[in-house]
This record gives sequence, C-alpha cells and structure tokens, in this order.
Amino acid sequence: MDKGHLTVISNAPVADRVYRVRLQGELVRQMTWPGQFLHVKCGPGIDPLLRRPISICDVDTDNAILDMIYRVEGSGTKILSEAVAGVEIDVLGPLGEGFPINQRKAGEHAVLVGGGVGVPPLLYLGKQLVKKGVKVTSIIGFGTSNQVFLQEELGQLGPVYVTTIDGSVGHQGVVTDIMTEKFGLTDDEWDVLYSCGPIPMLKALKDRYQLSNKEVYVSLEQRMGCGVGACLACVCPTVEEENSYFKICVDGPVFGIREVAL
Amino acid sequence: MDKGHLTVISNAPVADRVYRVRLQGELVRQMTWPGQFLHVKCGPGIDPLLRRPISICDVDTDNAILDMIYRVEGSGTKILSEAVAGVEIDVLGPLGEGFPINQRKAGEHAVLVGGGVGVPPLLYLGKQLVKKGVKVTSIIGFGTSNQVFLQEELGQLGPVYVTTIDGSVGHQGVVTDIMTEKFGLTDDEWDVLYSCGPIPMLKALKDRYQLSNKEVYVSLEQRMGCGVGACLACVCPTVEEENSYFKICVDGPVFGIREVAL
Amino acid sequence: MKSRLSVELAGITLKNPIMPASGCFGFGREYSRFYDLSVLGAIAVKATTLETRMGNPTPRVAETPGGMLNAIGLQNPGLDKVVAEELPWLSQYDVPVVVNIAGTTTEDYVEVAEKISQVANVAAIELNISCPNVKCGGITFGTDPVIAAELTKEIKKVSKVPVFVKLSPNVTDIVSIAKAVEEAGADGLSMINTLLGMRIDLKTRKPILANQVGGLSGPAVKPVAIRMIWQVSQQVKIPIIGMGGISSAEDVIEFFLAGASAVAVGTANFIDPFVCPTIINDLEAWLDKMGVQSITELIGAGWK
Amino acid sequence: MKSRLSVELAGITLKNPIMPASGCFGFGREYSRFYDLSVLGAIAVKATTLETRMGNPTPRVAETPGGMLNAIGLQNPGLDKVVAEELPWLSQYDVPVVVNIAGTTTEDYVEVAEKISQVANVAAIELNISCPNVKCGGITFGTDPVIAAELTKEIKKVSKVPVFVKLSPNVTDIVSIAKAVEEAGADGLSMINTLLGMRIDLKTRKPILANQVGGLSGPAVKPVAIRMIWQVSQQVKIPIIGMGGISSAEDVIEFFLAGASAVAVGTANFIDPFVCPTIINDLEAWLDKMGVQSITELIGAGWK
Ligand SMILES: Cc1cc2nc3c(=O)[nH]c(=O)nc-3n(C[C@H](O)[C@H](O)[C@H](O)COP(=O)(O)OP(=O)(O)OC[C@H]3O[C@@H](n4cnc5c(N)ncnc54)[C@H](O)[C@@H]3O)c2cc1C
Ligand SMILES: Cc1cc2nc3c(=O)[nH]c(=O)nc-3n(C[C@H](O)[C@H](O)[C@H](O)COP(=O)(O)OP(=O)(O)OC[C@H]3O[C@@H](n4cnc5c(N)ncnc54)[C@H](O)[C@@H]3O)c2cc1C
Ligand SMILES: Cc1cc2nc3c(=O)[nH]c(=O)nc-3n(C[C@H](O)[C@H](O)[C@H](O)COP(=O)(O)O)c2cc1C
Ligand SMILES: Cc1cc2nc3c(=O)[nH]c(=O)nc-3n(C[C@H](O)[C@H](O)[C@H](O)COP(=O)(O)O)c2cc1C
Ligand code: FES
Ligand code: FES
Repeated sequence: MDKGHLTVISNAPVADRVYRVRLQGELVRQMTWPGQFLHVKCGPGIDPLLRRPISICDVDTDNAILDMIYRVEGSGTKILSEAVAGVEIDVLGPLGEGFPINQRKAGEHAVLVGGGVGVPPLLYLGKQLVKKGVKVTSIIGFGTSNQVFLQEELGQLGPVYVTTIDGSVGHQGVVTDIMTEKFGLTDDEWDVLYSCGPIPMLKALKDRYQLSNKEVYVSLEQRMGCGVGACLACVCPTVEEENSYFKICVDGPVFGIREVAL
Repeated sequence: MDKGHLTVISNAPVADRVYRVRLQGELVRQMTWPGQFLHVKCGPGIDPLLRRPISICDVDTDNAILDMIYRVEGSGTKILSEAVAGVEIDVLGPLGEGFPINQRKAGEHAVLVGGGVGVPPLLYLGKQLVKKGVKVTSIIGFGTSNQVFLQEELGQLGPVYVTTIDGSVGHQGVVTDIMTEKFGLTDDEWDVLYSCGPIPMLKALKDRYQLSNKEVYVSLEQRMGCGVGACLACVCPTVEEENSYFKICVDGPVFGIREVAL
Repeated sequence: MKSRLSVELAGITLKNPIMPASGCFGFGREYSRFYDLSVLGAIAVKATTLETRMGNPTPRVAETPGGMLNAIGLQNPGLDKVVAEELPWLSQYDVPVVVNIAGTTTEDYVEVAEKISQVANVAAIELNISCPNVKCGGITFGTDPVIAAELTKEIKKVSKVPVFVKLSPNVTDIVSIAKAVEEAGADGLSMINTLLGMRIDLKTRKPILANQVGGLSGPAVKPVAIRMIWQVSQQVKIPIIGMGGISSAEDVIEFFLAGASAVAVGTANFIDPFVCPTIINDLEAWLDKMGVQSITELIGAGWK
Repeated sequence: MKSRLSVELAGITLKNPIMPASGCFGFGREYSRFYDLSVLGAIAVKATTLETRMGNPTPRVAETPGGMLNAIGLQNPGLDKVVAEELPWLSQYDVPVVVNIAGTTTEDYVEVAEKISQVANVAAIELNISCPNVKCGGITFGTDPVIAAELTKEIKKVSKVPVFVKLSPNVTDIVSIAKAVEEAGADGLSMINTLLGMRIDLKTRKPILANQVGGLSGPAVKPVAIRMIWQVSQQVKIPIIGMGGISSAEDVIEFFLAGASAVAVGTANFIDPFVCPTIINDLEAWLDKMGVQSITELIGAGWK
C-alpha cells in the first residue's frame, strides 16, 4: 500500500454513464488481490477535495496495467471521466482486504454475484479463480440494457447470467432469481459465493444465507475519509461482539456474510 | 463586452515566470481598443474561484487571435500556465476604458512607458499609434535580464530603451532615468505619454507631471471581484471631487495622470 | 396557469425564487448589459444608508479556498440619490426590488426605511443588522437578540413594505436571534450574511484586506448556510430567503430542502454574469427530474 | 545549534511546529505505515473519553466545496484501553503526544485528565470543549465563557501536564471565551475546532450525514481560523496551536503570521498521507525565502 501516480492509457464509456479507465504505473504491481480498492484523487486541487474509493477491476501485473470501471455519480467521477490519455492520476492503494481465495481448490464451483458498479471487482476475482482451476459462474444484475457491462469478459471465465429490472436483456428480475434449480444453481451446486453490489442485493443474500453454512462473502461500500483506518468514517457494526465495529476501508471492504450487520 | 470561450493556440514562457498565451475565438473581434483587459477564469470549478484580470497585449482581429502575457504569481496564473493548445478558456471582456488614442495625429510623438507585466498592453497600443502615423518610443523596465520581454516587437515600432534594476541589460536604473536630454526624451520632445506598471513607477510619473500640462496616461491595477462595476472592489479615489471614486474596472484601468490619486 | 417556479414571500409574489444578493449586483445597471433584468424573481440592491458612504480603503477583496473575502464597507450613494436615481431607473423592469438598508444608529435605519419603503417599486426591505451599533459601543446589531429585536420593531413601525431581517452567521445561537426578530414583527429572514474571515499576504506579512478582516462568501460557506437555515426554518413561521455559496440549480434545491422559500445569488455573479438566468432555466428541468409540480413543495422537505 | 523549526509550547519543546490534528490521525498506527512518526513535532490523538464510545451512525462524512463535514461522534476505545494499548504503542516514537479529551460532565473530563496526564509520553492535554454539557441541558461547554472557564479550572487542578483548551468557532465572541479560559489557567489554546455545517442529498431529500449536522473542516474554513487566531492572539499571552484548512507550508506561515505558535494538520492527511512530513520539509525553504532565522520570528508578525 502506497501513494503513487498512474498514467491514463485510455478512459472511455462502456455503458450508460459508466466508464472504464486503464492506468499504468509501478504501483500496479502491488495489486495482486481481487476485491481491494484504490483511493483516487479525481482531480488536482481542492475541487473535489476528498479521494474516491474505486475497486480494482482487472490487473496485468507484468505490464503494470490496471483497469477500473466507474459510474459518473457526482463531481469526482465526472472529473475523472474527463481525464485523457497521458494524464497522471494520484492514487492511494491497494487498500483493504479483498476476496479470500487462498483456500480455494481446483474443481470447486464459485458463484460471483454482482449488481451495477459492484460488478467490476468480480472480473479480476474470476480470472484468479479460473487460474486455480475453480469453476466460475457469474450472475450480474443491472437496471436496464444500456447499463450492462463486462458480460463478454466474464463469459470467457464461465457461464454468465444477466438480469435486468425491466427485462430489456437477460432475465427480468434480480440476481437471486437465478440461484435456482432451473439454472442448476441451487445451493448444493456451488462451494462459495462472492458478491458485490447495492445494499438491497446484499441484504437478500444475507437473509438467504445468514443461517446456512454456505461460504458467502460480500463487499461493502461506505463514505470514506482517509481510506486507511484513521478517521473512523467508514465503520460497520460487527455481529459477534456488542459495541464493536469493522472499518470497511481496512477490515473490508470484503466480509464474510455472517460477520457484518447490514 | 461579453462572456465567451477562447481556444488556446499556444502558451509558452517568454521570460522568467512570464508566459505568452495565444487564444482564438469570435469574441476577439471586439477587442479593438488597446488598454482594455479580459477577466479570465483560469481554471474550471471553484479553485481558483475568482476571475483574473489580464491586459490585452496584441490582437489580430482578422483571424480573431489574441495574445496576453502574464506572470505566474499565484494559483490562477499557475493553472493558466498549464493550459495546453486546444483547451478552452472562459473569458469576460473586453472590459474597461483603454488608452485614449482617437485624438492622436500623424507626426506626433508618443512615449510608451512600461514596467514588468505592465509592458504587455503597450504593444497593441504602439501598433495602433504607428498605424496612425504617430512616432513611438518605448521605455520598458524590468528587474533583471531574464525578465525582459517584448523588446524586439516594440523595437519594430520605434526606438526601445530597456532599463533593469541590476543593470544586467540596458540602462541600470528606472524608466524615468531615460526621459532626459541624453536620450532626446526631454518633455518637449514628445506629445503624449502612456504608461502601465508598478505603483512606484506610476507615482514617479505623477510627481513629475502632476503640475505640468503634458498629456500623460496611467493604467492602474487593483484586486477585482466582478470586473464589470457592480461589486465596488476596485475603487480608486478621484482627484477633482471630494468623496468620489473611480471604478478601475469600468472607468479605467487607464486614467489621465491628474484624474487619480495614487 | 401559475408557473411552477413562482413563490410567495410575505405576500409578495415572485415569478421565480432567484434574486441577486445585495452588494453583488450594484443597483442592476451593470448586469442589465448582459440580460433583461425582468427575468429575475427579484433584485436585492446594495446596502443603502442615510448619507453617502465611502466604504473602506482598498484592497477590498481577497480570494480564499472556494470563497472570497470582501470589505467593501457599505459604499453607497446614500438614501436621496438611491431614491432619486437608482430606484427610478430600476422601475423600467418588471421586477420587485428588495432594498437592503444599513446604518449605525436606530434613527438612521428608521429614516431610511420610512422614506425608501414608500418608493413604488420597492417590494420589501432587507434589514442588514450586521453593522456595528455606535450607541452600543459598536457591537453589531445582529449579534444580540434584544438589540436586533428592538431595531426590527422600530423598522416595522415605519415601513410600508414587508421587512426581511438579514441575519449574521457570526453568532453562537442563530435560532434565538431569528425567534427574537420574528417575535418583533419581522415578515421574513434573509440568511446568511458573510462569515468573518481573514487572509494574510506572505510577501508583505500583513492582511491582504486594508480593513484586515472581511466577509467570507462563496461556495465555501454553503454548508454553514444550509445548517443555519435548517435549524431556523424549523423554529420560525416566517419565510426565509436563503443565500451563501449558491451557484447552480442544485444548490437552490438544497437550500429549499433545508427550509428556504427563495434564494439570493451573490458571489457567483462575479464568476458568471449569466448565473441567475442560467439557474432559472435549469430549475424547471430539476423539478421534472424530481417529479415536483411546484418548487414550493420542496420548502423544508428535508425535515418535514 | 537549535533547529530553525523548533518551537516552545507552554514549556514543551517541539522539534518542529507540525502535528496531525486530533481525530484525523487516529492514534498514529495507520500513518506509521507511511513514514516514521518521529519526524513530527507532536501528535494530537483522537478524543479520549472515560468510557468506550461508539460514535454516530453512518454516513459520518460528506464533502462540501473545498471542505468536508464529519460527524464521527467521538468514537474511541475509552480511557483504559487508550492508556493500556495506544499510548504505550506510541511511546516507541520520539514524539510528544497531545491527548485530546472529551466528556459530557465535568467529572468525566476530570477523571480522564487526571489519569491520562500521568502517562509518560503524554506531553499535554487538549481539552475539547466542543461537547454538549448534559448537566447544562446539552449546551456545549465551549460556547459559554463561564462554563468553559470552570471546566478549565477543574482540569488544571488535576492535570500533571500543560492544558490546551480547544476552542469552538461557533460562537459570537471567541475572544471572550479565550480570555476566560486563560484567566482560568489554560496553558494554551487550540483553534479552531470545526464549524457546524450540513449537506442535503438531492436524491433522498434528506441530510447526507446520519447525524444531520456535522463539523466543517478543510481549506474552506481557513480564513475563519486565521481571523479568529488573529483576534485572539492579540488578546491573550498563552500560545496558540492553529488549525483549520492547513495543507501546505504557505498555510503554516499564514497561521504563524496571524499569531499561532504551532499548527495542527487535519483533513489534509486524508488527501495526502505524507502531507505532514512534506510540510516540514518545505518549511525550511520558506524560511530562507523570507530571510527568517527561526520560525518563531513569524509568530504574530502580521500584527506585531
Ligand atoms: C470500497 C469501495 C469500492 C467502490 N468501487 C466502485 C467501483 O468500482 N465503481 C464505481 O463506480 N463505484 C465504486 N464505489 C462507489 C464510489 O466510491 C462512489 O460512486 C464515488 O465515490 C462517488 O463519487 P462522486 O464524486 O461521483 O459523487 P459525489 O456525490 O460528488 O461524492 C461526494 C462524496 O460522497 C462519497 N460517496 C458518494 N457515493 C458513495 C458511495 N456509493 N460509496 C462511497 N462513497 C461515496 C464520495 O466518495 C465523496 O466523498 C466504491 C465505493 C467503495 C466504498
Ligand atoms: C486591469 C488589470 C490588468 C492586468 N494585466 C496583467 C497582465 O497583462 N499581465 C500580468 O501578468 N498581470 C496583469 N495584471 C495583474 C494580474 O491580474 C494578477 O497578477 C493576477 O490576478 C494574480 O493572480 P494569481 O492567481 O496569479 O495570484 P493570486 O495571489 O492567487 O491571486 C489571488 C487574488 O488576488 C488577485 N490579485 C493578485 N495580484 C493582483 C494584482 N496585481 N492585480 C489585481 N488583482 C490581483 C487575483 O486576481 C485573485 O483574485 C493585471 C491586473 C489588472 C487589474
Ligand atoms: C462584494 C460583496 C458585497 C456585499 N455587500 C452586501 C451588502 O451591502 N449588504 C448585505 O446585506 N450583504 C452584502 N453582501 C453579502 C451577500 O449579500 C450575501 O449575503 C453573501 O455574499 C452570501 O452569498 P454568496 O455566497 O452567494 O455571495 C455582500 C457580499 C459580497 C461578496
Ligand atoms: C474526521 C475528523 C474527526 C475529528 N475528530 C476530532 C476530535 O475527536 N477531537 C477534536 O478536538 N477535534 C476533532 N476534529 C477537528 C480537527 O482536529 C480540526 O480541529 C479540524 O478538522 C480543523 O482542521 P483541518 O481543517 O486541518 O481538518 C476532527 C476532524 C475531522 C475531519
Ligand atoms: S475511511 Fe477513514 S477509517 Fe475508513
Ligand atoms: S471589480 Fe467589481 S466594481 Fe470593479
């Protein structure tokens, strides 16, 4: 974990208001753990003032190339989307605890569940799982057709199911609809589930697996200050102890689904 | 006078911490009066917040091309100095009352006196005077040799005398040293004097000509808010009436030397 | 059919809730060269005092991160000239005028209020209480609930038009002052005036402003304005003209959600002379986006 | 030969005047991964209360133009854990620790001050009086000169180390509060704490912070901090630790010229974790540029 400058190689839209930025720099070689994030200074000066947390989407460590996919929400991501090739971006990272994959064994089946801009970190995760010989199935949910991204790339790792709220592409409904007999995705069909996305999606998964013994991980979001554990902005109540918190920026963003209260 | 965007054609150093920016855009066609200035938004957003007043240095109305020369002092000019070709700059102008030249007649002799970044507006002024058949002599003062600029271009309009505080080029001393017998610049040698530069220089001229009947003009600086006469930030006491002010942004920046109290 | 942007302020109907803030728009002449002032909901003009005021020496402004300091010092031509020249000139436009009045004694204020409130195109008085009260050792009228309330009472006695009291943010408890002036008869509130601030020049090692301290305005103060309007609007019944760092339609909506019934735009005019008409245009689109029929539905929606 | 950057604060010698601000640096552990904390002049740690505090619900931070709002709410492990775990860990570094203490009753404060001031590496107490006083209906200790002075007196009775009272800027007359706590025995002042502010989310139409209001910090507040330090430093004899928007060596010098004898850097750590060592490095060059032998020559040079 360090602070450094990465150079923009490309930065272009991949879906409605969603951009994919490709960056290069020495710092990238540290980015080996899927699920970690970078704290990004979207522009110089005080406007915007704070860094923005954005997940690592894909990494080519040999060439020190990093991809991130972000949706333009407000001032910071707007300014980031205007960065042209050659511009240097000030980033802090890699930060946090990513998706646990060391225990994974060849032949296991992992389900990756993503919603909206929660999908990006699943790509790097899926690639590493496949390297380990793990079978990967992806379920990715979006609002509507023009918001869909990463379908092809995830498709190269294994089956991909797309859901949209309006049914404009894939299955109409939510990601959990897919985890059924019909798609051969009943709980006994897979060994581990990794998810990242909006709170309602994660809540649905928690309700479903809270009392099960399935291995399920969720990646959480929270507004951050420092990104390194010092300011206590990003806390999330723990489940075991009373009166105790995780810091999402350092203890997370990835947690076991039974560890955290959503 | 209007608000518009001009496109950067070039932006490069011409002296120590001094840059010359060339801009193009329709608004430039209105910039026919030397001594007027633009109120420049040096960067987007709130950092810096306020516009910066910068003098029109030279204009090619046919091609809608404008030159300004500015010294990097603080945040705004620093950011402006980083604008590369193709960038659009938001400007308000042309603003203010420039150097009076309508009364000038062919054969007259005008002396242009400039100090530091007060020199730029004299170029466009000199060019228009020469067009009118007025003989132009320039006296430009700087701190030291690496700060000198516009010497050649003013030289194409008539004799140029350079002074530096440390004598590293030209005459060691201040601009007023030149206005003597030795250089054929005693007061009876010229009909009108136009000046722009630091307050001490303008004060020296005021002391010298306050009680004379010579036609002398000074261009003043003051911290500005609106640049259009609304906020009353840029006032300067008038000489005639008690309790009355000029607004430098609209009544000036150019004044007759006997009109204003320095 | 009534415009979705139209609002009611103490009986005055504004075609839209956007007005330039006092001191940032002179008496309108300068900006009338950029656009037709009749598009504005109202115009708050520069503080007017009984006698001609020269204001402070220069420099009068300094920049700060995301904001600016000003120490203009109430320079204005004085009551008579304003009544004789400025207000008549403004009457050519179909726009209500809010006259910001200032003084150093209650008597000054009263005389200005009485005379100026009789001018036809004056729709309201904005009582600027962020001025030192010479009778009370220079403590500003706006920092003491009792003094502020007494002044308000006196002005209400003589004013022919609604009185909006402009509150200073440089106080421990703005709610108590707001309640005191409401109690005293204020028809509405304007908030916030500038925060006291300062910048020092590293070269000269002295304050940049000749007056040393100045009033902070611009985007930097926006969260303080929002907070104060949020607190006050829940405690008073009179309408609030919100201001402090507004430069976009989004900002306007944030102020409405906090509890403002109209807004004033100050510093932003210096950065973009067209900011007021631009905001007015953008507001409609925002109401659609938010599925709101009338902007009045948003007043205080953040806490209602 | 003594370093040009070294300063004296109420008898404590700091190798340089730069310390991270309370609440922005935890107890140092996180930033120790970026650089050796011994380079710092001092470290102001997170507010410590008698018992463990959970703080406020999330979201706890929001961005504002040139600043940020926080409503962390004094989350901390409590006196015992801080004494048992945090302070001993910090003792490995050659850096004086300024412990920021908070509470809701005088008794709480007193107990924390007495115990913590006996820890070896605690060089000073920073008395955070921007907390609601439950005994006085929740009015914050810091907004009333009498309450602030009484608390200061009690803390001085029990503290084995110098006491710096951290002033709230949300007051009408900061000078009167500064004088009151000086009178009560304060060894120094820390100013300023955060300005109360708020942001509202246009999508949800509700405040962004779960706590609704929060403390404004960052560059936006700098001119307010400079103004208050300027006013207070001319009226008190005790040294001032200046803070509020500092992010560069230039900022530090501006605070010194205003009257600060040392500075704390808060929000800027979040943008650049190396900001403190960077500022320390840049200061030397600035002293040369200004032809100053020791940075202490600049204290209050703006008004002296
Ligand atoms: C660990 C982590 C990983 C993330 N990864 C991605 C990603 O890969 N792609 C992507 O598009 N988005 C991601 N997000 C969300 C992303 O951080 C926000 O969308 C972004 O910060 C919004 O900034 P803005 O300037 O566009 O919006 P603004 O509204 O201008 O932001 C204002 C402030 O609120 C904060 N903020 C606003 N929304 C969020 C949010 N949802 N989460 C955290 N902070 C927020 C900003 O960081 C900033 O401090 C991630 C968030 C976290 C915590
Ligand atoms: C009518 C007029 C014409 C000018 N023409 C030129 C020119 O052709 N070339 C050139 O180099 N400079 C010129 N100046 C000076 C120029 O405006 C300042 O150097 C510039 O504003 C400094 O901005 P900054 O961001 O670099 O400094 P900062 O210190 O960051 O500026 C902070 C604030 O102070 C104001 N300010 C600082 N110095 C001055 C100053 N000397 N005059 C007015 N405002 C100031 C800035 O506008 C800004 O609002 C002119 C000034 C005026 C009034
Ligand atoms: C240059 C300037 C002059 C001002 N003059 C006055 C004034 O005469 N009377 C007054 O009540 N407020 C005055 N103000 C305060 C503004 O009306 C407004 O309350 C404040 O600037 C906050 O709004 P803003 O951030 O949009 O500028 C002035 C502000 C500025 C910047
Ligand atoms: C996230 C955060 C937490 C803070 N916590 C405390 C605290 O516990 N005690 C305290 O006295 N001040 C606290 N502060 C205020 C800072 O110490 C400092 O006074 C203020 O932020 C101004 O400095 P800055 O602009 O450099 O951040 C906190 C500030 C921030 C941003
Ligand atoms: S963002 Fe500061 S602790 Fe997590
Ligand atoms: S700058 Fe506003 S009146 Fe001149």
